[in-house]
Amino acid sequence: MTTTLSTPTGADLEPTTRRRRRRLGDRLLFAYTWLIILWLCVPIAVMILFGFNDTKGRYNTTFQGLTLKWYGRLFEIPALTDALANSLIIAVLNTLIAGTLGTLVGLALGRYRFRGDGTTNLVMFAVISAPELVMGASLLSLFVASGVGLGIPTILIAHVMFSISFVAVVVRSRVLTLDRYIEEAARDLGAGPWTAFRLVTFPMIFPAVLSGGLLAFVLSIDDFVITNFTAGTTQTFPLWIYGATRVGLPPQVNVMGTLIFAVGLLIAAGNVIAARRRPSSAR
Amino acid sequence: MNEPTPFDPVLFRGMTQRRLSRRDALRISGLSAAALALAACGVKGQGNTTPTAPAEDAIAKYWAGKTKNGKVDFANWPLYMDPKQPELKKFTAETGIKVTYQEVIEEMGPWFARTQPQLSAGQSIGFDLMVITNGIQFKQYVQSSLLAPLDHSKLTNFKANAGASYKTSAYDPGNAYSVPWASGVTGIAYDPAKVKTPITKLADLWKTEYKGRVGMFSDTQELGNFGLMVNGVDPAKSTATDWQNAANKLKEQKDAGIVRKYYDQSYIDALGAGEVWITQAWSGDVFQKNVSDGTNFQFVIPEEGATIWTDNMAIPITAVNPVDAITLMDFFFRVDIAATLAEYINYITPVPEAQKVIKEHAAAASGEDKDFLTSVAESPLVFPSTADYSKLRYYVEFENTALQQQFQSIFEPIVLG
Amino acid sequence: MSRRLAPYLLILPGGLWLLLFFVVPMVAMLSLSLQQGDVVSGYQLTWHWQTYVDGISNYQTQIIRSLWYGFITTVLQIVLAFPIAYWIAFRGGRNKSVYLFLILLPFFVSFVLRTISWKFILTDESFVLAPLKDVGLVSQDFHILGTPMAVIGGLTYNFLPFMILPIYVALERIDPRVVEAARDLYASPVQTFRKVIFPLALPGVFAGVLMTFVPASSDYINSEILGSSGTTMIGQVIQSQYLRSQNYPTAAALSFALMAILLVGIFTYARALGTEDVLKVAAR
Amino acid sequence: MTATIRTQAGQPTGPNRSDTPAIELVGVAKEYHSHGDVVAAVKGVDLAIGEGEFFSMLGPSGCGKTTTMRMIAGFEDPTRGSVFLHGEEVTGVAPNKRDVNMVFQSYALFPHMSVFENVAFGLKRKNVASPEIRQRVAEMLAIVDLTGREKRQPRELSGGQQQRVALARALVNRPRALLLDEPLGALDLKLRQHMQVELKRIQREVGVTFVYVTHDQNEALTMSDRIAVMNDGSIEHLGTPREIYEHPATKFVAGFIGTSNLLGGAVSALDNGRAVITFGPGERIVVPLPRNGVRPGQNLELTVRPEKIDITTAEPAAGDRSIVRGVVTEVVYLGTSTNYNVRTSAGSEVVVFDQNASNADFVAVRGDHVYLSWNPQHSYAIGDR
Repeated sequence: MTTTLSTPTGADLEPTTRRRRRRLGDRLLFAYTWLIILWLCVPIAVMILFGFNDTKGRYNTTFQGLTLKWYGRLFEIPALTDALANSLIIAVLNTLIAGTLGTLVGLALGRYRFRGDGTTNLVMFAVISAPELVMGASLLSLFVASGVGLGIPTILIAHVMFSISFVAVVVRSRVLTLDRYIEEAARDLGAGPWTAFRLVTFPMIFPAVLSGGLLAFVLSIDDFVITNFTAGTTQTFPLWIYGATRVGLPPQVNVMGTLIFAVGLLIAAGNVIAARRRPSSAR
Repeated sequence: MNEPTPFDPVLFRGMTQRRLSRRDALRISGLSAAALALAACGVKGQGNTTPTAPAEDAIAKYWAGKTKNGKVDFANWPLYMDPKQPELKKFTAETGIKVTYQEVIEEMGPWFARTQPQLSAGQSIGFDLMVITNGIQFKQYVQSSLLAPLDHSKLTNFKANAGASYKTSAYDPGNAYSVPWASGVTGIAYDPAKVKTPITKLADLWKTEYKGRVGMFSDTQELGNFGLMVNGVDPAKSTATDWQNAANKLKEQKDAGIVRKYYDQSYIDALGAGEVWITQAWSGDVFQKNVSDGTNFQFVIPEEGATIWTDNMAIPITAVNPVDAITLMDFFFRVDIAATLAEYINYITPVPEAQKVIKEHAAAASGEDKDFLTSVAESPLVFPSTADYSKLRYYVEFENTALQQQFQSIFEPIVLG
Repeated sequence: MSRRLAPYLLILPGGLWLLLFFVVPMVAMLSLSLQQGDVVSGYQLTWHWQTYVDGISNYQTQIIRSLWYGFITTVLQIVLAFPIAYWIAFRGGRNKSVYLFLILLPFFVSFVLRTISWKFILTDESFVLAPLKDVGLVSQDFHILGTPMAVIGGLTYNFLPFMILPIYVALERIDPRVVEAARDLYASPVQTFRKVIFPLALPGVFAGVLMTFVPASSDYINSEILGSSGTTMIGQVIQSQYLRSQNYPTAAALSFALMAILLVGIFTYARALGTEDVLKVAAR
Repeated sequence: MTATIRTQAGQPTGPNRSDTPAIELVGVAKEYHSHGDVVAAVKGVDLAIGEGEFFSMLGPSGCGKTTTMRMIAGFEDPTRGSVFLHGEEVTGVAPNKRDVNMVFQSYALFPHMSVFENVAFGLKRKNVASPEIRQRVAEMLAIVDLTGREKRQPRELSGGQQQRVALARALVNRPRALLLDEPLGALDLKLRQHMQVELKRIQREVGVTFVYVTHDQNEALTMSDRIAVMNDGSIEHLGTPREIYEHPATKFVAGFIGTSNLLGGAVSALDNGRAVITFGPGERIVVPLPRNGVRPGQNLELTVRPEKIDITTAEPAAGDRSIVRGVVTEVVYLGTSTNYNVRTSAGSEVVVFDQNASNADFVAVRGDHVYLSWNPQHSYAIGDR
């Protein structure tokens, strides 16, 4: 978005002016980028800050000084702890189930051409782009119609449903970039189909499986809309928070949010560092 | 039984975080008392009892073979018990029954919507005891047979200590499915720091000078009641025409931009954050908010009237531990327990005798605590007097679901507009 | 033999799951939307199409408002996202991944928590607004919370990374030599941008639109937390019809109508673009 | 039914002749279904490849050569026909159970394994004892000149080295036959030429049957004992490189192998087993009669290799030669030779390669009228297939 226009001045003058303007444009863009990043981080900073708030009342709304006590009293609210535990259980199970099923679908879509692959792709696409609200609502319709009670199993069903597509798409795009002859080479060298998959294909798609699984985990632990429809009286972390806002969030929520944030940060930072180190030996 | 250690309430409160704002609390309760002069009279039954009581053998059939399991899951509204749960600790100490207490109910509609599919499917909702308000959903629970019929032979404290009027409610004749937890008044709360002229009437909620600063309830029944009462109609005697007029009145208020938002339990937070200055409110919340946060909000029973409602303990039909649940139910009708509970929540207790105990606590306490407990014992919000009872109205009673749906469809578009 | 069966065997478990819990529920919802009755006495399928007519006419304001908010949000996001995606793609250098990481930072905090945090920041007497009011920069009556601005701001905030990333991916794929070629062929920087860079980034913009417009216009959290009675979106109506009033047929009808509107839009879109491309960009 | 060309099945002309061919295909056909249509990739191929032979399958992309090879390896099952390895039918047997190994065009090295692990992969699958594995891998890496690179990852190797790892990985299993699918396609010209020599050397050393798929005629001509030229799913010509170059069986083969000039016209007379086509004054083409014969008046097409044609400005002595007149349209100097494009009086475009001898000078320049002449023995009538 350098906004230099050709000026009618001498041709030999132009390069310097242009460079200077470009530098200015770049600098503006640079500042803009950081402004947006700052904006994106504001609510997180506030959340973290108020986890250290030495609030006296039940309501954590005004800053009254720094304290670490809420970190010590993290698990003091049993219902919140339970909700977080539920969220973690569901997210882990979802990662395993949706990770497996999604990987299989991704493999099939990436590797084979078959009758119905177009339809499968379309369904994947529909799941990803359908409004969450509608998916949650339709699942509730189904559960109501079939008299299935709501709880952790129904939440899990819903989470796996929308996670499969994401995992499948991630795995599929990796499989598409794979040289399919590599697996054939393994078969050619005496490996049975399963051995070839275990020793060759799976290690190669593993990064995609991992990031698909991570995506499934994140989607699950953060999901509110679909969970809200399928949870019944079961509480998950986002549901509990949403409910608790009506009477004021206890500082423990900020602390938990901060800790989850920190863990996510560490994992992602590790990823970035690993990704940075890799190319040095690759190229 | 009626001899708690004199330090009990002080001790319990000492563990909470309320101490610093005690003084404000005292001031508020005094002001509330002035605003609300209630006649000493029980909660009257409404007469039009619907014959929904279960047959005798249904009760026997339900309770047959049910035994104590040593635990109970209790679902309640926020701010409805001291967070330290002293009463529950006492219960566990005395009976060995462990209680898991969760403040998961925030509004009746959603709570019914969440539990109904599971209950209808015959599955446990994870709770053995829940506190539900009389009203549309209460009726739906009963009509759909989703509540366990109560075995009154297990409710000896209730029989002995509950106020007479609480045994003759219209919504649950003979307490077939529920016993009261607490009653409260839906009135107006406002912030005197922002609203300079004291609020006295429902009509004040329609004043354009408070444009964008008025909060109303998203619960169609609570909202509809105010619309009816501002028009001078008693909700319990209202007709479909009245409903339409009330809706028009409410629409007027909304279209003029007076209403900031239609709130659920979060209204109290919005009041605290200065989002709204005047709002529909539940009596005890305001008191608690003032105590907890040192705010100075006022609660008013408007001249045109306010509604009284009762929250009731009920056992969902699929409860896993119904015997433990009914034991806990009855426990709350012990006078000492009712007293400490009322001391904290400041809603109307169904156990009139509790007043005496609180007075005893007050006598035993000293300084601020003494003042505080005295004010509770004398608060018309906890122990209503007869005087202004004429101002309190009951909810609309629907004869059938069609009428109820009609009521909802009239007021719903206002909330969802 | 087994080679021909392999893809079907691979798809079977996941496909079955999606069939049972995505396709079937949609059918169940369609059916529910045509039923009449209530929770207590149950529902009967009566092919009562009137529910759609009533539902849409009662809540057309909210439907239109939602699409409108979704539209503004999307446009805002394109404008906000393009420069930043451009900067990272062309000037990010070695730090590209760091910038992307920073953009994704908010996602490590729960969506609900982030929105609540905004409510807290923007509340009428917050540490942001109170000083401004004290100084007299804004009137005592001024508020952000409860206005359409707050809701659209929340939507824009929450979905912005979904716009930045696809545009970035598209821009990053542009061969820098193509840009040089354009300059070589006498295009000014502005022309280069308009005639070369922007058109090449369009698939990314399309994918971004897809990933933000749908969730934004069907969202209910932002309006619920940051909005007021004047900003109610169709998502709130549906949610409330399902989870508050248990008016299942109306709720189902509105859900179905909403999805029909959105999906028809998307598929026309995807068709014009090729699903492959959209999915590929979406997958990155 | 699909047309099947008769080949010298079972009569390999390569070295190490033995009674049972190493690989034999009988009536092998492969069809795919696509959007309801049946697409034939291979239309009935009969083929016998002898033990120790260097056999190439040559043809443009899509001609079916790779599919044929994949059917030998077991990655595709023939729709019809049978595949035999050493006289044993293997149709439908999984690739891991066939005693042939393959070198893939993309090498298909396992990116997450070291060179050693790559090469040892097949031996481990056969449960060879690890000391033996180490020894055989070391030997094989010595043969392909990669000793000392065992610990490297494939991505750390150059293209040529990767290629040799792929070769080693296949050969270390001592397969009965090695299938190579355009193995040099990804290398640059210099390296490719080097590797051609290397491959030939390695094949001699290990004595394994090589089946080599390529679209590069030079590669096929220089390395192979025999070549099968494929087009459109069928073998058009099977023979030694020399046979194929000198006597292309079809117009396609003639066009595909080297540069061929296509000329033709109505036969005016038959003369002593030869056909004579006359054009203008002094112009005539004499060509040996095609196998299926021709009658005067019929049209006949023939080819002449560009290097067989003499180009002169003066009219050559008639003698027994074919003579055609034309105008030079393009002259390209190529160092060792000069190429002339000539438009004949009959309107065809003819290419002539003229060796640049010591007295190198351009015979003609653009626009010059020239005479083209050649020995009729060097031209071949083409049967219309």
